[in-house]
Amino acid sequence: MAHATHESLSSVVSCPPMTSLSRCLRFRSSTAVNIGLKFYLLILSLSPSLFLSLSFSLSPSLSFSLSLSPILSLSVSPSPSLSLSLSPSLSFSPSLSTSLSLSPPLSPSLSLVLSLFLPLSPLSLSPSLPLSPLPLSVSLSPSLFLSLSFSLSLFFSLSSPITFSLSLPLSLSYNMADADNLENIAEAVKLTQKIRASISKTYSGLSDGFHNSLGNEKQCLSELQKSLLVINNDFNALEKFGNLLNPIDRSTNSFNLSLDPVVDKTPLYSQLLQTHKWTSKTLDFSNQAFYILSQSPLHRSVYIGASAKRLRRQSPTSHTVSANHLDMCLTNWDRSFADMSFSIVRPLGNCGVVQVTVGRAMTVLIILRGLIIEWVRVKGCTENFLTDEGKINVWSKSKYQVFQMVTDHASAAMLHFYSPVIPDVAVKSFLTWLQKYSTLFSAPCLKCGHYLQGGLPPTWRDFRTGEPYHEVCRG
Amino acid sequence: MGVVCVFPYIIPEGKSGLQVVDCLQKQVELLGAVKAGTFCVDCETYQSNFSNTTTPQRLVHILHNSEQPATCFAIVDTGNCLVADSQFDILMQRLKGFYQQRKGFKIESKGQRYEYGDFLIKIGSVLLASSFKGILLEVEYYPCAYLGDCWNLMKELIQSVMGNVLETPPAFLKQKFNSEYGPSDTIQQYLEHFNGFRKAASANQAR
Amino acid sequence: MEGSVSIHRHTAAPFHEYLLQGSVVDNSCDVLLNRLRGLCDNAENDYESFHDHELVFALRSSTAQNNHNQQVYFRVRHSLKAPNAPWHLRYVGQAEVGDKTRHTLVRTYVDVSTSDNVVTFLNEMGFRLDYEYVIKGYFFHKGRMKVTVSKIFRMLQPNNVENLEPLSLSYLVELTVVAPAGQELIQDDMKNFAEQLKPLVQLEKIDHRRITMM
Amino acid sequence: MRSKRRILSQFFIVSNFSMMKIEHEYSSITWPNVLDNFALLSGQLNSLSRLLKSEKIPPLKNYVLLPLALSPDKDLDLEKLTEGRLMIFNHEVVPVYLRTKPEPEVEEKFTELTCRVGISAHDNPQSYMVYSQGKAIKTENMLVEDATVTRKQLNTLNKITSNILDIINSARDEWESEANQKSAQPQTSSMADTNSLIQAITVGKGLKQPTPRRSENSHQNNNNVNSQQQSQKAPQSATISKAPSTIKTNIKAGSANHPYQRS
Repeated sequence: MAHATHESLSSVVSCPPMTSLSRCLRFRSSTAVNIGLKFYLLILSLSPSLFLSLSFSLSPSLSFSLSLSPILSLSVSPSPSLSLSLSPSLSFSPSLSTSLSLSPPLSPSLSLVLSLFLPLSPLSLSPSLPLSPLPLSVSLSPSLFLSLSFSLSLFFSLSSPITFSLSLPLSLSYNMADADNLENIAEAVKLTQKIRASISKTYSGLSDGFHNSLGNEKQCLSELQKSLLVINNDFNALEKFGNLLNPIDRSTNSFNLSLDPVVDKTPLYSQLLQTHKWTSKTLDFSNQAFYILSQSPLHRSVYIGASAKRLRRQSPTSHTVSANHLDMCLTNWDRSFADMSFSIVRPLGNCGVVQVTVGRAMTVLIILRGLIIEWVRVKGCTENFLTDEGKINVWSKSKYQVFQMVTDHASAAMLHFYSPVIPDVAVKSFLTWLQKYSTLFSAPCLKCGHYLQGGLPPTWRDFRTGEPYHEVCRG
Repeated sequence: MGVVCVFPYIIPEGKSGLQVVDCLQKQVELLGAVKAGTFCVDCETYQSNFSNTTTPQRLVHILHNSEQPATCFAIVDTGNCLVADSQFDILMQRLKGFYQQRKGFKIESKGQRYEYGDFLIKIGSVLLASSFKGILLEVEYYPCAYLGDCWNLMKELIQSVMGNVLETPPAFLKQKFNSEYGPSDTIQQYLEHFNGFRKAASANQAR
Repeated sequence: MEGSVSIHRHTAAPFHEYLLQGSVVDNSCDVLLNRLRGLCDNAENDYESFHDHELVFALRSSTAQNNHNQQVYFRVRHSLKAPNAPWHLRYVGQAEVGDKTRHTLVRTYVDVSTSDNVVTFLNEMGFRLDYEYVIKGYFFHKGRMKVTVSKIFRMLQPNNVENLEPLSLSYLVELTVVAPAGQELIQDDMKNFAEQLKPLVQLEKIDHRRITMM
Repeated sequence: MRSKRRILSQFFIVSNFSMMKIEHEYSSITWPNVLDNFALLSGQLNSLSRLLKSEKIPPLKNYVLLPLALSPDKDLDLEKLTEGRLMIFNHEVVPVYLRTKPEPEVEEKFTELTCRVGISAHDNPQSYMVYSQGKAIKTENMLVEDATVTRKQLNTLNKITSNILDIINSARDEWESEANQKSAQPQTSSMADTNSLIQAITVGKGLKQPTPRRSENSHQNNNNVNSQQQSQKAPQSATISKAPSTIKTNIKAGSANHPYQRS
């Protein structure tokens, strides 16, 4: 007997979940949507006497079994736990404890069967089993629905050919677990969307602002708090679901990627190739550039081998001077250069744009990075450095030849006076040199003694002496 | 707007105005200056015709300068110079009952403009009621705003072209040496010279 | 004297100002401002305000040959908010009411911006200050139409623009368009616009001659 | 007739079909499907009602029935037709079966009662009780009940009417107050103010300092202005053709005593 049962069991177990039989007997639970569980349960029990009994569990609350015997019997049990079918009588078992006992004496085979099934689903054994004299149980496990169904044919009770059959093949249970996981994921996605919705609602509420909120600040705050609480709740729920989720096997991901049939839609490989090409090209170019630059003698920084260490220490300080220090320097210069006036604007943070008015002759725009002069532009006093929108315009040239010339000279002087080690002295000497331009229009050239040369006044000032020369007259 | 010096060029004996203008233009071109259009400064004079006990007889000169085409300069004979939109002309027409244009007093200086570096040189022939009266030269140096600073510079240029015409700066300019130069200063220089030409003309007529 | 023909280089035809006037009491001013803000351009911005000092100068002649007492009014206006803005010298002609087909007053209008010495200049020309006031308010524009809602203040002390007293409990509302002569169609636009303000402000063409005689 | 039958049968088929579908296949049925069926149904209903409305089918409305022959004999056909309820079609059953009006006595009583109910609506139910003594108590009670029902209805009707009246009244009040406001609207602008403001800016009425009439002391005034003019000229002649900035200071200097005298 036991052998026979075993045989029937194994036949069921080996049966894939999607046999034609199971497919045609699939039912969709009407309550599945509500409880979030979709399961198909096919319990197929075959007695050795070739009586077929089917038991369908539609939902945890309702299950019925059908046994195909000489007399067809149908049993519906509304209990959450178990169902039994006794042919030909209809039986109800409302609950575990009060399960109907219309049982024949336990056959030895039963215990054997049970012991056989126990290791299969140790968790899913219902506690009702010992109570119920009938060897049948349906149990719910936390994530899967495992059903043990023992169908009893009363016909054979006299001769005690009791057959118990357990259906729920292992493969099916695995699928159910997977489906469960999918359920969870779907739920989690839903919850994520919910969180998104509530967060965006909160933000939109905030972005609407609290117009005319003089009176109802408290209300606004409470609303905000409420929406934050909603977010929090949603998040907690999501977290719960996250814990429930089984980890996805990551090792298979890349494998899947390679199997992606839509190659055109994911031009990953070609992109990777392109990126790689470009990266190597960039590397080549930068190496080249570094090589060329390292050979070039034009350094704005002190690069004398030994002072490399000093450079590292010095250069950061000279271009990252604090705004306060720069302001202090400005007031200092303002005091020391009588006929020059300074004003500073910082359109882009730390970089200061200093406008220097040299006497009545000209205006100079100096861009300072810390205390390093980056850019010099000279214009007339009547010209302005502002664009139409009122922003400072560094790039526009002066309309007048004189100042274009002086700009060139000033740029040269900026490089001449450059010294990263003692930046404030460098700037100061540059300003001292610039100061000499206050006599731009009134001083004659020291060499030729004339004021004009080609329609231009002496635009050159000697770096050391500051004496005026024409462009062509300077030695 | 730079600084401007306006001065008359005395026509040597035996030469016509046209000849002198041609000569000057050649000289300026020789210096390397390039032609840059023409210019015109005109002046009309209105006289008050109401004998109000509170106000003495007044002259109001209305001047236009092609350098400032949308501007109209009005100068009362007390020396007060009003800078206004060109629509001020229409306002003057509204005062027909009080101020009337003096006939035959319209005077203007027109001619060629030259640019030389940052300099602007204008050679204008003065026409009083469409008859030639003399030559007015105008030299402007753009980059500078104070005459005092660049007077020597300008003098050097003027002398290099026209010879020793300006040893000392005109009296009007001298008092402006250390103040910022404005368009109305140019106009006042012109008015001064125009008044000189008018006086000379009336003196000639009287003679 | 062959040059007797005076050729003005700037002989643009004088502009005409089309004008509708009305007033609104102080209490309803905000309502009006809101409505104007909705009706006019740049509704998204706050309306612009102005605070001006207007001096009206008169040139009168009492000459014997001119028996009729001739006089010309020039109005000098300058902003108290922006001292660097140019001063304005305005001539405003006598407003013509015209017939029924005309929806607005029409008067010649010349507005010249000048340097700030215009007061001395006018005095030297023989003009005398007739009266002065401070005008403070808001202006809107819709296309070419300009709407001003302004309060007139009497100056308690001559030449002191701080010590003021409101002239009445109402704001003066003016709808004006300055256009070259002959553009009569703009009057229809103005009339339509005035209709939109109707219950709040009655913008009408008000005969200046009639009310000054009152 | 035939079309009607056809339509009817179609209607029943469709409705049955969709009902069945809804009942049995609610889990798999799609919403568009349901809507399709519903559209079909409503179409059928439409055509059915159109058919019923048309004058072509009077038979559905009324039949004239005339007893052509009475017989005391048992009629087997009739028995079969009526499923055994009526066996003989004789003079006894005809008035009962073919009656369209109640019996005259019943009718009389009915009118009497309705009359009374009409009266009772205005009466006190107690007095009515007294008045209707001796009559069948049951009827009386029913009457009383009817009366109270009528009263109730009447009361509710009265209430509703008065409510509506109130609403209308308040609405009218609102309108009137609005109208009042509208009539008060001209107060947002006042013609007098307009005039005074325009006078002020055009001719300076109310803005000129309270000075004596011009004609009276024009001479004195002129003198005043003259001296003023002179005093003003004095500093100016010194500063003829100076930059505007100096002129500005001139104005300031003159502001100590107002230089722009009114003529």
